[in-house]
Amino acid sequence: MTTTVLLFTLLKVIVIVFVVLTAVAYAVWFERKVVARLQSRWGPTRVGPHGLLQPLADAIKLLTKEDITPANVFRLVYFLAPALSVITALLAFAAIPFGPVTLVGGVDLFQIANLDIGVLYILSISSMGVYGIALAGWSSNSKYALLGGLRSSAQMISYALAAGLSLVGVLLLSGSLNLRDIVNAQAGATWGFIPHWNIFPQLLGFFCFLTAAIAQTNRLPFDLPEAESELVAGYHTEYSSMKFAMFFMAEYANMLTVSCMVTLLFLGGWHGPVFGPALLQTMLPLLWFSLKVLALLFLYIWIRGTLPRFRYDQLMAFGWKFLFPLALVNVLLTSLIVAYRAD
Amino acid sequence: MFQETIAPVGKRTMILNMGPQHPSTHGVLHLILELDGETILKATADIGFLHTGIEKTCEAKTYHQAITLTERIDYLCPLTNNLCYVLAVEKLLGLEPPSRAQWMRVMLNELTRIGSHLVWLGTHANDIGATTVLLYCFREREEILNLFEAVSGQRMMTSYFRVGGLALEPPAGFLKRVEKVMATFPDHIDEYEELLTRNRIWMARTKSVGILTKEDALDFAVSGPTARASGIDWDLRRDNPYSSYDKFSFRVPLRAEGDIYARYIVRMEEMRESLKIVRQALEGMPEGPIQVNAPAVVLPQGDNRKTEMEALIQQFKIVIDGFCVPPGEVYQAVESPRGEMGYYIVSDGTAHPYRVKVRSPSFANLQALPRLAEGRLLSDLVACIGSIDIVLGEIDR
Amino acid sequence: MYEAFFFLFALAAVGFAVNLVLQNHPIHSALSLIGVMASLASLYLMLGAEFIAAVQVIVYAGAIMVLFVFVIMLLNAGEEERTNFSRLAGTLGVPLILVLLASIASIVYRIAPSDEMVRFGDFHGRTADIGRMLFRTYLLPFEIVSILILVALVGAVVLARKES
Amino acid sequence: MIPLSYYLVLSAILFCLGVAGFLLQRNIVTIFMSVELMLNAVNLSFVALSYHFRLLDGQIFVFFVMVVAAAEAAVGLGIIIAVFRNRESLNVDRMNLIKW
Amino acid sequence: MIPPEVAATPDAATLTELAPTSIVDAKLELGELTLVIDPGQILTVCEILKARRGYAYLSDVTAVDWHPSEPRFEVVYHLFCHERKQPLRLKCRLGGDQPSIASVVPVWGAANWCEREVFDLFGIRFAGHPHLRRLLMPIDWEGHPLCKDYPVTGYR
Repeated sequence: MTTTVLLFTLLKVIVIVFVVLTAVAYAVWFERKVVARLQSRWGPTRVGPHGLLQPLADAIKLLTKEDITPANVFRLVYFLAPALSVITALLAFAAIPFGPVTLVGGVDLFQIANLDIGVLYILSISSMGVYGIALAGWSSNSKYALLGGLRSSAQMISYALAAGLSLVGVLLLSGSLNLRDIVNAQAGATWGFIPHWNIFPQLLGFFCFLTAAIAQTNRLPFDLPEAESELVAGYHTEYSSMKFAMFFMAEYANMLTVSCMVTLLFLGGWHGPVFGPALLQTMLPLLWFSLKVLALLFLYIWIRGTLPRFRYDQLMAFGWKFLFPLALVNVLLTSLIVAYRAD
Repeated sequence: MFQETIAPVGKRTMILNMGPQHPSTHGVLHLILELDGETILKATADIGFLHTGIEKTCEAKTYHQAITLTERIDYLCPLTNNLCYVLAVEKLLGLEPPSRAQWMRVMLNELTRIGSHLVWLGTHANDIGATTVLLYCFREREEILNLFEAVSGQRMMTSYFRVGGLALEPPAGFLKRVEKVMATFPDHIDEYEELLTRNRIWMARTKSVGILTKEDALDFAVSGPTARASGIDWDLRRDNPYSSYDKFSFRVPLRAEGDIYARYIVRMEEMRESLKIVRQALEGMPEGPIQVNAPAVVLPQGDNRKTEMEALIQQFKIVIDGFCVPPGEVYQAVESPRGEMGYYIVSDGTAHPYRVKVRSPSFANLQALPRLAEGRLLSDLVACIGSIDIVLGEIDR
Repeated sequence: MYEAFFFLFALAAVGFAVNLVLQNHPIHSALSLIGVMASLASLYLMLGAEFIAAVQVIVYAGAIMVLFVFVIMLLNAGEEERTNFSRLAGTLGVPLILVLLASIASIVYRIAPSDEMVRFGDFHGRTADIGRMLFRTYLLPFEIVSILILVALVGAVVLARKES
Repeated sequence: MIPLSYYLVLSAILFCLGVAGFLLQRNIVTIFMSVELMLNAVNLSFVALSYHFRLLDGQIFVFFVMVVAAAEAAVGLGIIIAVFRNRESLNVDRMNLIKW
Repeated sequence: MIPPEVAATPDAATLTELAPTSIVDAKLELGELTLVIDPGQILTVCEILKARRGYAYLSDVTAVDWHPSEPRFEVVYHLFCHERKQPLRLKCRLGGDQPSIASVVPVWGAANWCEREVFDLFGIRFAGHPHLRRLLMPIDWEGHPLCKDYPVTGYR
């Protein structure tokens, strides 16, 4: 590994982290805007045109707020938890390819690391995300936070299972754990207009994964760990200032990860019509990818604006008694089809 | 009988102080919960954080001044409180306001009911997680508040009803405005119902949750929609008509299940019935004076004060000394959006009420809350609080 | 580079493990164990066992340890008072463990070819191959383990249920 | 470049630390975690030797160990919860009812 | 003692039959029937009214302070019968010295908070109440604010 490659990679990591953090900030803006329009409000309008500078204002506000540490917290864990949340949320982006292989100076521009086990890597990193929440809830010496932490750990374990299982179908179809291979397997189209996206043969898997992923990212209708009307703010009740913002960032980063994952696994990643001059041809896949991610984010927000919240036991029952068997059925069906085709 | 002491039942339980600062206690309700995991073993309500001594204050005011206090008891249905108090005083005085005033009172009361139910629906849905409904409800409530502002100059603390009639003649074109706003309402209610009524999650959260049996409802003196959802067919507007409610035809929604969903359905239907009443009031609004002819009680209207000495003197006398009310006692109940709102007024013959007692529906309804929530999950408690539609100002007075 | 990473993760693993042994509060021990597992996952990666590394994080750190943390939170048991254990164990235990370590190390040195160097990328355990082996050579153990897990599941449910 | 034996020695050290934790700790949850530490140490040997022989069998063994560990954790923690309900303590010295 | 128009009502008739000495005074004003009950028999009267006359619904319990005249306190019960759509007011007159009366919580659960409120604001004790404690005022409050001799100016 040469020094230039190392430097280039480092630079790439920094750029991607910066892009992701900006995307997170604007995901918040996007959510506020979309929810506001769903609810016949305007959303942020005051800071900059269309409130576009709102994320900046929020960041300044959160940074300059007093950082309160309540009495009798479990200090080490209390400080560790938000960092853990944010780190695990950001680590997942290391394996996500944002576009086709575009080599500049021997470095792939649109992906930090092309892992052979990309899918497993992202699943494992996201399974670590529960620690941030569970430990935050437990360490803050608050009953609401404790209940939130307990809820989230049970919820995350339950839904991680369904999420993992629902991906098996896709993996069976593409025969690889490498995200790039999976996306490449979805290139092309039948009759020129039906793309070979996994969502069509894997509709069941898509539904299962999306639902489980929404649950894993603690979003409505599965936002029980932070259900504000019940637990005030759940696991981050006792957090303020930047530590609170870190949980917030982690939540939105996780939303982005999930949207990226769904795009890559089910929606054909960056595939889309490519035309025009060379520069446009390199940029178009990025555009398709971003548009798909944006559409999924919109779906997320749309669901949030529409549905009420589950109750805890209903959530568990839904995960174990409905989603999990459904994912199993999907695995069974897909493997049967794959076996039949192999014959 | 339920014990109210707070001793842990077992060792592995947790006491959770929910409120008085909590997003879903609808004000400053303090609930002391004993939890086993998330299951509520015992719930005890602690009230009084909003106790402002309105009943005591009334004793120092004249009968007219006390009107402004009544609407501060329940800030979601000020006109219902106005009406109840005014009716009680009129009964003591033996006055019967002219029919135009009565019909206006009915119409505004039903608008208040719709407005109050909208706030209930929005906050209740928000508690269960459907945030959008809240915004929709407040959007429509704004229209109703604008109507109140047009008629009385105030959005919430209206003080529009006076002993003997109304404070002012409604502005020109007011009825047209009401008609225009009301014309949009059936669609709006359909919109809420589309979001909630057949929603699987909503049904799962509300059906057979927080069941209040008919017997319990009677025992705790639960009234209003909460009682009607438990099968108690009882509506003061129909069964003990006041202010010419007997001239209107409307249905009283009734459900037997007694769960949160039943209460939800009853209130939704009540909104539609209220719309009907408003429409009838608009169609049949009688012409005529808005105040009874009782110079000793009613402030002189219009230009009289500028041209007639007697009117001016009357004005001064009523404003400064108030009017005397013959000794006696009266209990007047009206159907508020939350249930039986009653005013018990004792007069000793002076210009100040000797004793004013407010029988507030939420006060009684809240007593039933532990019965609804005990043995269920914390999330159900939140739904239960929303479903009995409490207003803490009215509970603590 | 490789050496640096090895020593980084090895030291982290040992440090976390020592912390696990010395901590009083179970939550600290649990966090240390998670640290050990994460370090080990990195070492697996360096040994070319990427599937095992991922499974280590998913199963061990992401599921089993979450269970531990969950139970610690659920019981909310703080630090236990230190009860006196036998003095014999206290005085003899540590030397005996050192003896154990020394004997294992000597065996390792005797049997392991000391000249073999680990080179990153020399050996690469591909997930597909592992899967093929699991379902061909090791099909019977796989099925037995599946049944074991089913039994454990039922057992855990029975154990954790409250007597009504 | 690292000699393979380093991995094996590291595994030995971790195993011994696991044993030490098992013996020194009084908290049943921590003791349980020490057992897991020992299992992990053995897993490291398996993976290292799998590298040595260029065979995947070692990794498959690790896989089985993990599965068994998961089963063990589920049952073990269930027992711990049951014990804690009865005894209100996690100290192993308190669980001496059938000690003679 | 009992006006004839009151004595003709079935409520009063039932009471005079089953608890002959219970009604000490009565009136029918503004269409509202008021029975003044002997404080010692209030529980019996309430049980009779609930069982025999269908007054299953207790709207309200409150009190009026007639300080300085004696008997100083009036405890007022508002009952309601859903079947006949008929309200009824009961009253008990209590002396100003250590006022106390039997609790009607055994008859209607709704009386629980109402009686606590009366105790809180008037200082009337309810014997047999399951949990007689201040309801609206803070627990360490001194005095009973709705009494007419409670100071209305100045600071505590």
